[in-house]
Amino acid sequence: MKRVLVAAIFLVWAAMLCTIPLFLSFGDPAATDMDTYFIGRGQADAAANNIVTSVVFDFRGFDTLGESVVLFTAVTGVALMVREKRKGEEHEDE
Amino acid sequence: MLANLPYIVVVVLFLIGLATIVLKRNLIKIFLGIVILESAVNLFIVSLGYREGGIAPIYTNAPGTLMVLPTPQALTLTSIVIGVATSALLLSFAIVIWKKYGSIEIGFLRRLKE
Amino acid sequence: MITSFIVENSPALMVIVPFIAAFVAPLTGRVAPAVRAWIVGGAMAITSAITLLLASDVYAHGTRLYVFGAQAATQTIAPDSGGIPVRIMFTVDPMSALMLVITAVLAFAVVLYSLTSERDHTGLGSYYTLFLLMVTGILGMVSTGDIFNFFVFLEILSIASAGLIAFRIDGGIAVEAAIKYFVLSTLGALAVLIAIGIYYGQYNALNMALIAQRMQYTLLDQVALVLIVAALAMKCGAVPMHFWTPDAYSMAPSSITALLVVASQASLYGLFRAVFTLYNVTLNAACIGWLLIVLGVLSMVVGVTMAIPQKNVKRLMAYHAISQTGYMLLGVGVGLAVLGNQSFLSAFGYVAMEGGIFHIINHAMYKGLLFLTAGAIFFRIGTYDLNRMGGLGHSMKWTMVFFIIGALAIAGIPPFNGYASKLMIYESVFAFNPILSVIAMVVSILTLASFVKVFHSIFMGPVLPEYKDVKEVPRPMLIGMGILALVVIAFGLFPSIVVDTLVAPAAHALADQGMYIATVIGGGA
Amino acid sequence: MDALFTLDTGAGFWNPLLWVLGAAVAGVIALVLYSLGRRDYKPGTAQAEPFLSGNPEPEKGLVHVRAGNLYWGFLDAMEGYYSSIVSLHTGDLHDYVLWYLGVSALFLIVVVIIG
Repeated sequence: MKRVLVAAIFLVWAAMLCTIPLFLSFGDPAATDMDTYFIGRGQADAAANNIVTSVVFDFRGFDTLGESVVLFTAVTGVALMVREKRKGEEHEDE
Repeated sequence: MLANLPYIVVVVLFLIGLATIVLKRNLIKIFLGIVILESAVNLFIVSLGYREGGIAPIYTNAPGTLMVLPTPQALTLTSIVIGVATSALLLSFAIVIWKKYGSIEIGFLRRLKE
Repeated sequence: MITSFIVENSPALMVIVPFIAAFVAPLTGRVAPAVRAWIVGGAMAITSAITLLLASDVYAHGTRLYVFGAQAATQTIAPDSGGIPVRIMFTVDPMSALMLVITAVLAFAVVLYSLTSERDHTGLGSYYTLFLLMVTGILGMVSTGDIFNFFVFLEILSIASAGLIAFRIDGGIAVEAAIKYFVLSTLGALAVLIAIGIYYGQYNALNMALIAQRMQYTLLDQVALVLIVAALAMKCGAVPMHFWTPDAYSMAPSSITALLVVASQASLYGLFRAVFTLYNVTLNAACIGWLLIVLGVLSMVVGVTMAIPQKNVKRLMAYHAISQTGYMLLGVGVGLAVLGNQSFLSAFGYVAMEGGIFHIINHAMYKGLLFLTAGAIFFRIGTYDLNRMGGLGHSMKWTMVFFIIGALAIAGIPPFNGYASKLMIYESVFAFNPILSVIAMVVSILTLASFVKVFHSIFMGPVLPEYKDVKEVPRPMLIGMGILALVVIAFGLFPSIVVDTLVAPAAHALADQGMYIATVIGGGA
Repeated sequence: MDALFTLDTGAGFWNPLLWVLGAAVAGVIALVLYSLGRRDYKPGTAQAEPFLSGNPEPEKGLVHVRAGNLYWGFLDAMEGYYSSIVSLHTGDLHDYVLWYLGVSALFLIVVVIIG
């Protein structure tokens, strides 16, 4: 019973994801106006020949800040997991 | 349809990732399933930006031609780093579970229920 | 001069201040823990002040836009971009401002509380860092107007929350809860990312207003809608996907649990934002509205019935959090179901949405208060097991008073704030479908019954011999709880003021997609 | 009272201050009734001790009704519902993920079919 359900779930998910190759065409984006702006203005506004650089560090620089925050958060989380604990600090509830 | 091969690969990778999460009973393998999912999504985003015959969006001395879209590449950079952070934290959880439970089978992670 | 600078840049400052403090906190902890406590508390106070300042500004002067990296912070559209916003921007409309107010008040109360409640633990530097980053994540999530930026903040929030849920480690059981939470929330975040990719691939836009303007509601958009709605409903703990909630809520330190409530509300905000702002009338409002209503009713009923037999006090409260989330989904779902029908909307739709949104703010306050009282009890007696508690009312009088306030508010007893928002939901939903309203009332009664049980088993009865030396918790914890209790009482006594000034603008801003688009694309209010 | 304090809920209204006033009046009446009570009760004497048919009073810890015993009747009456709903909460990560995937799949079916 459970296996049938799992298979059904996977079928629906496969169908859901298959809309992507069916309706989006690779190599021919439907609209390009934002990126046209980036390509046109990247050199002048962000002083970078590499447009990806200008997008990462200028137009969407705030995302890059967020990305480094994510990294910092994860490092802190890892540090929390491997810390030395005081004796008797842990307890077993339930 | 077949011209959309990258997107089909995305679908296949995504389903493989989901199947790994749902069917495997080893924590590390489940986490690897999440990594596969992340790669699928990254591949999806980066292939959104491809334009037929486009070159990398870098200005050189060569005569200008069509460039691929730069934004998806920037987004992918961000999401790759987020993926790395996610897997790092997940693996550190696995370390603790191994230390405390002596096993990383998912069947042992059932002390919280009802 | 300095005030105008702060008001002008408040959207950026409210994210940057806790972020810088998060970097500084572990370093100063090496010098002296007291310095760290002052820095963390001070940073949180400043953040709350900036947030409240921003919110009051938004309520007075309308939606605030803040564009990162543009020549002027209000220049949403570059002059030569052909009318599209290309940079990341914060769009703080009254709905976002409401969430900002909730986060500011609760986070400030919680930080006061946790400065004392967690003082005996190791790893406090990392604890405060993650705490501040979690606040950053919530603040960013509710104020961003860029959908990829929303994903980034969602990830900051879920990584920080996962680290904090596992904070106590506790023989591995807290880590187990964290794994469950984190695997699910990563899955949800990836689903959101796929949806973002779909929007980008179709409309070449990442700005929410631009996506909303170009929305066609094709099959791909339906898929994206399903991915976003399911993922965010899972993250806010709606019922068939609520399983992580009791695990994570019960295993996190209590102060974090109070903040996790707001984090769930932020996911709920994301859900409403996606449905109302990205899609609005283009989607089949009745269909999605009924989906939310069904989720809401299931959450209410299953949440409250699962709460009754629980033995762990925080697990019990976590199930109640699920049940209360159901009220919000019900209220806003009814508003969504009649969206596009102006006569229904003004007859009861807006009131239902106001009720749902008012319930968000009320729930954050009283549920935060309840989790903090649970933490206070744990701080003194070291267990969450209801079967081992009893007679604490003799020694922990203030905690008992705060618990009573929270419990009466969550059960919807007048004159506390829970009653006001539930009344709005009952009456407006009754006009939509009487059965739903009756279910909501029955759930409220069961909530009261369940809290009577908790109150009896924790505070009533004779002083138990094992707890005869128990003292009241230290004053900072009481102040933290007191702030929330005061808010609960004030909102209960003056609900009309809150509804008129805070909630009604938020509900109208949420429902009015045209206004949102015009504000962003039109180049600022 | 002032319209400022009255919450309009569409079909009705709610004024907490009136309610508090009513509660205060009810409290005063209760206090009056209370003060009419017996005056020969003296705390601290044998009068205040519990009388359990002459049996000695049990220990304090045993008197308290613990949480697990409350609502036993309700839980017993709802046995069928609880046995099915509790068994859904397996605590298995796979089930958690599958519920999420399954509900998304259900959403997709509903959204695509209805529109």
